[in-house]
Amino acid sequence: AGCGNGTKAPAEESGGEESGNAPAQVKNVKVMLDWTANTNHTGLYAARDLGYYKEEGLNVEIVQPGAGGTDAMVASGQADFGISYQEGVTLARTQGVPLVSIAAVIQHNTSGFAAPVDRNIKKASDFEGKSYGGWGSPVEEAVMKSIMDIDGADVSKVKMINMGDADYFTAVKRDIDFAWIYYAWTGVEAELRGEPLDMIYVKDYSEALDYYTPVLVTNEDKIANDPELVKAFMSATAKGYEYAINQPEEAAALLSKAVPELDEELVLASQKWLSPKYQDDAARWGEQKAEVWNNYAEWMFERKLLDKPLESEQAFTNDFLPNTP
Amino acid sequence: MSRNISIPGAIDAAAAMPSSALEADGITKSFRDRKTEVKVLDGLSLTVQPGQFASIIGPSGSGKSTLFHIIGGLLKPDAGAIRMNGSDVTGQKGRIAYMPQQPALFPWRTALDNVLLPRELSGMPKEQARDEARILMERAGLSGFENAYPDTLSGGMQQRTAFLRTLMSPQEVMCLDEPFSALDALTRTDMQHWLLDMWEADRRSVLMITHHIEEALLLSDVVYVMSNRPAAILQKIEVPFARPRSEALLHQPAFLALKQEISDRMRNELRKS
Amino acid sequence: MSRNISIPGAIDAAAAMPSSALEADGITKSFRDRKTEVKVLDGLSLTVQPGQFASIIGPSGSGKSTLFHIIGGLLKPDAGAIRMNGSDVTGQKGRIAYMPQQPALFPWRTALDNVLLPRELSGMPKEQARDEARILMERAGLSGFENAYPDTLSGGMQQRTAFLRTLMSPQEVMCLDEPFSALDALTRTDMQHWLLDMWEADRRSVLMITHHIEEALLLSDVVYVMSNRPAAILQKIEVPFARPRSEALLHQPAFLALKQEISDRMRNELRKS
Amino acid sequence: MRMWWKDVWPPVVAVLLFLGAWQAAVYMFHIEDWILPSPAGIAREAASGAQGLPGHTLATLRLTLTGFVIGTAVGFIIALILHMLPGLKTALYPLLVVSQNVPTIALAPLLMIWFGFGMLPKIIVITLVCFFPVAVAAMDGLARTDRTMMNYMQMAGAGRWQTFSKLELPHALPSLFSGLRIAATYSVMGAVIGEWIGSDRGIGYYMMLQKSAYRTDRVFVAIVIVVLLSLLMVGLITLLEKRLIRWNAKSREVSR
Amino acid sequence: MRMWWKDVWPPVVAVLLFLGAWQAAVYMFHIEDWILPSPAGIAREAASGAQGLPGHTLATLRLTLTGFVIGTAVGFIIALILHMLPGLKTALYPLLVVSQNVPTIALAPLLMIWFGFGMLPKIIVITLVCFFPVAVAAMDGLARTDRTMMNYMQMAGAGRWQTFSKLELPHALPSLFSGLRIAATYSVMGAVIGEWIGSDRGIGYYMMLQKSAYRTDRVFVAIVIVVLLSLLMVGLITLLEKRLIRWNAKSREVSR
Ligand SMILES: Nc1ncnc2c1ncn2[C@@H]1O[C@H](COP(=O)(O)OP(=O)(O)OP(=O)(O)O)[C@@H](O)[C@H]1O
Ligand SMILES: Nc1ncnc2c1ncn2[C@@H]1O[C@H](COP(=O)(O)OP(=O)(O)OP(=O)(O)O)[C@@H](O)[C@H]1O
Ligand SMILES: [Mg+2]
Ligand SMILES: [Mg+2]
Repeated sequence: AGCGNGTKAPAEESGGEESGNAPAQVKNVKVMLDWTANTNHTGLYAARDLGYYKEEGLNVEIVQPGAGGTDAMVASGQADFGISYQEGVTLARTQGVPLVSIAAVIQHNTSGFAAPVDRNIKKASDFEGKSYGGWGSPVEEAVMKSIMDIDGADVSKVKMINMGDADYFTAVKRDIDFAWIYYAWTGVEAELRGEPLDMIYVKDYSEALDYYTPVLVTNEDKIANDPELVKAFMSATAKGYEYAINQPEEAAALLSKAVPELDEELVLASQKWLSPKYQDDAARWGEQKAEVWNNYAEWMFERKLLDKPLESEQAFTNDFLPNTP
Repeated sequence: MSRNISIPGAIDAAAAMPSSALEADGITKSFRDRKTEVKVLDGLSLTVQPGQFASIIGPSGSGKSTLFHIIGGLLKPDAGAIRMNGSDVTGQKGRIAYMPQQPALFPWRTALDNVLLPRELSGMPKEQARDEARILMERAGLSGFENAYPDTLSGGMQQRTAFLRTLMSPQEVMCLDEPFSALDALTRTDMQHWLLDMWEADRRSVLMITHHIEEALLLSDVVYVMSNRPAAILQKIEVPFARPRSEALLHQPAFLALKQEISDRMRNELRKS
Repeated sequence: MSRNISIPGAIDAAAAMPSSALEADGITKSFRDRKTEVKVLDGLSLTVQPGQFASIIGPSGSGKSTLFHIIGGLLKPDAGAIRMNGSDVTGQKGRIAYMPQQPALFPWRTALDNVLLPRELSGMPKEQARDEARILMERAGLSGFENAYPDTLSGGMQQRTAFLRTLMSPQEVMCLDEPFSALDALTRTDMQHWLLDMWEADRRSVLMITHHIEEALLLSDVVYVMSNRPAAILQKIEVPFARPRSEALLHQPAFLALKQEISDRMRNELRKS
Repeated sequence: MRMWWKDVWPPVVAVLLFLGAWQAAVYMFHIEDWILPSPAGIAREAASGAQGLPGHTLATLRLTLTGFVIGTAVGFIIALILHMLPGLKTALYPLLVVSQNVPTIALAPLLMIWFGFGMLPKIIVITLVCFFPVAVAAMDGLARTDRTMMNYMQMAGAGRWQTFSKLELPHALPSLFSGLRIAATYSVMGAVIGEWIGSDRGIGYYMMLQKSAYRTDRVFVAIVIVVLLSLLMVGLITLLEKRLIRWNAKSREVSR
Repeated sequence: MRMWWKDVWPPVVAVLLFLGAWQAAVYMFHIEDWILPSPAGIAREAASGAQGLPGHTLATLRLTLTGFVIGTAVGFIIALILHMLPGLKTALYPLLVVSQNVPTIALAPLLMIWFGFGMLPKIIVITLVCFFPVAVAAMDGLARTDRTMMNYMQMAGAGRWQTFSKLELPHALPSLFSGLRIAATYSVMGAVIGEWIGSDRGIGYYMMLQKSAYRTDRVFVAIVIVVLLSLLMVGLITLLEKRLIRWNAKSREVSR
């Protein structure tokens, strides 16, 4: 990882190595991803490798997640920031986990149900009689029910199969007809492979399902005790994402360089697809709307996916985004 | 006892000529172990005629047990052959009823089940054998210990159990490696007499290793005296005493003289080395 | 040999009265195993005076080895006590130099290292002991087999190795369980003489189990004849022959008479059961 | 009865102490529920929200038992074959090691493609987990047969199968049980991992769901059930061992 | 030299046959690359796209060795202590079983919260994986000491430690090595799992990345490396065993 070793600090953050001679205080910051590195994270790598963080006096380390441990890590303060998603933050908060979303990485939900074209699934009502490969969460079924209800179809006619660790491409080779994917990664990979798929975005069916995924999170403590740090981090991160928005090809190259194990072709194609989607119709990158949080939380609560309603004003904040309009 | 069970190959060759039940012919054997090589047997030959009782006497470590391992097919001789009834059986296993020097009882079997083992191996019905084994155990003074596990038996009781196991083996030739060494004098005498009785009844051929010169002379038709390592047969003694032989024989001058002769022969042999 | 190593607690009590080196007093012992109970020792008492050579003779399975296990502290008697030099040592281990009936050599140690084991246990320097052990092994006819692993040794060689291991033990009282049973007559005689020589030189107290009445009479000051199970001492025989005793003694009438007497005594005992 | 109690109380006390320490730690260091729930919290949750837990438990138990039986049988048969054919043993040993080093994330898709989403792929996963310790322990045990007994057996003319069944196998039983005990310990986790690669029932499925719902307390309820099942398996094996190896376990009245 | 070759060719031939069958299957059933790449494809990928693989391999190897050494040491010490204190053994055995039944998904967050992002949590994971087979096998081996030798040793007045070091331990060595061989087999997968719970180096990390980039061929390159490392570990243990247990492995010239 890019060790911005330059500056002196009384190392109040964890394990700070001090050297160099620059005047400002350097703070060590850990950001934990939600999954292996991908184009959702380009802005973070750009901000790190273009020196935006250093300009803010931050020494940022980007950490791969443990087996689904990012939220716990951030909530407990082991990592300062992390990547999560709205569903997670919502569930976590109602369980008393002190996570706060501080930016929407992508403005609209790019996920949806995908199927190879030969399965002939063009709309939600086509799900009937088909096999769905998921991870067995009640949320999946609720979402599916919602959109099928709209098309006047019966969700109980969908065969639900838990496919665990298997990925879309493997799953549709056998038994499974459609699965839930993020287009920016899996869909683009399908294009590259020449395996065309039909995509049914969930956001197209219901306002409530146009939730933020992924989001940047931190914990309540950090916000209360070190708002300056959060501010600095967010301003550099926003610059990183703006770079990714404006220069997709360079940004893709940056990511490929930072994580050379990734497939360059996929990174580039995915980046090109995703770059315009980061900010999309919002006034600035990262903006989150209360109604999005409320809508989705209510949707979940109605379907008994939440134990209690979400106090959404505490679940997210736009306060740390730069250049408030 | 199952003395009328025929061993494959045991009869066909017998017709040709009055061949010996067991013949070791020019057996030579060395053990190699990293650098060192120990020559144990050096062209040793002996024969046991059908129905004969033969004994081997020899210094400790001379190669008697090794000879039995070769006869039993466990080890291959470097040179020489083992013949039974005229046919070459070198390296063939399962041709002899064998009693090892160490009891080698199976600790997970009761004494009775240990005695029954050879019957199981030859695939015979176990139930009937069980009664037979009980009778044998009673005769050997082991009644009450049928269900004892070997490690709760005394040394001598283990040895007797191993002896009974050998008696239950169906083969025509018995090879006994110091069968009574752990027994007190009286139990020993008793077992000797019993062995003799059985032998006289069914005339299996017997080859017995013993350190007891009296025992050898009392039981055998012929005694082979083995030399020190590398061992060959030093002397073959035809025992001249008429059968049945009684305890009284032990004190007869001819017996004592023969005993002394063997003793002297061995003493000279041991001195040599 | 390290006969001048003092055992803690061995001296203090000795001052009080001329007490015996080893005393078994009214030892009773039963083995329980699921339903059955075997009473093995029934109030057995014997003593070994300091520097005395005592032997035990008794039927196979009577409880001799069990008695040794009790003396050695491995088993607790149901009743009775073991005393050494007047102090109660019942259940205490490590007070005797013990030779088990089965050699119980450690298969991962060479013969030499097996012999050295007692020295290691008493924490003595190994290097010097090594030379001593080599000399012993040569004397026992085992030279050339120092680096052999036990399972490449013959039965008699293993027994001699176990005997040497006992000689290397520093304790004042030696308990030998059939030390020479696997040896041929001559090697056995040789070992007996050697044992006698050593005993005469350092006068350790010895208690030896044997099935060989001659051996017992030739070596011992006193012979205990054990009864059948449940065992007690049937007879205590003070052996009247002067030392040093020679081979010639074996043919003297007094010797033969005593041998016959013991033999008859045991025969009667065995008949009884 | 007395004896039975004597065997049971030490582990019970140890487990209680362990739970006590855990509870105290949670209390003293103010560890929040969503990081590590307290035993009391877990117990409370287990008592209240049954939520089909018995059903899940049963499914996992059935899977575990099936997989364990098949896995140990495979392990034993492999050990048997490789023991009988020593040439094959040196040849195939590396492949056994290979079988333990294909991670589930690579294996799961393959299993799915080949065997679909039924019981089969899950049973294969448990089998892969269980067979190995059994095979290694059994092979090593079989190879260590006592030499003098083996000599007797061979000179008595015992056939290869007789030697195996009457000498080598009983002699290797204690070692085999070492392997079985290890396999029993792993079997339930094997079933859980099997359920992770695709299932709609079972403790593994339940655990995953609760994990993604941030219900740490329920995740720990699931773990407790896994642990209990696993203890049950190990207990069964230990019982079986005591039954089969009586000659070894007999009280020898040796005072230490 | 000859001997060495004799030991080496059977596994080599077996592995080659295995690879051949695999290649043939891929070819004949037209299995697509991203489901199961052919050995040739994997080799090609390994040869071309080095991409820091040596670095990852080295990181994993270092982690494996450290973890294995610590894990087996812990296992051995646990076996030693529980063997010396049989009361403790019955008490703590269930807790050992518990330690094997806490799934990584529940354990990982806890480990990271308590021990941060360094080597420590990963080493703890390998330790958890490795210590158990060693502890079980060692305990069982220690408990099976030959009775007659034990009797001699006790009557000779050997102390507890002497009995252990001079009798029980050498007697248990073969059994201990069974456990070590199982632990060695698992150690590399343990390291990989350790790397999954959070790392930026190592084969586990590399495998995860390639998996999510749908590069099945590279995932298999990683698996091949894991397998090779694991074979290396097992080979080392086998070598050590041959060294230490010479008295057992001696050629006995027994003709079968
Ligand atoms: N497997 C082996 N490897 C090496 N040497 C061996 C092996 N078996 C036996 N020997 C050697 O062969 C010689 C003869 O051994 P053997 O057991 O045949 O003697 P024996 O005549 O039976 O002696 P004893 O009367 O003491 O039993 C001994 O020197 C022994 O060390
Ligand atoms: N651990 C045990 N459990 C049950 N019974 C035992 C045990 N040890 C010995 N016995 C029994 O105690 C009796 C005496 O055994 P012991 O070994 O003391 O005899 P011994 O006099 O040494 O005989 P031998 O001369 O044959 O060696 C035997 O009947 C034996 O079965
Ligand atoms: Mg012999
Ligand atoms: Mg005895």
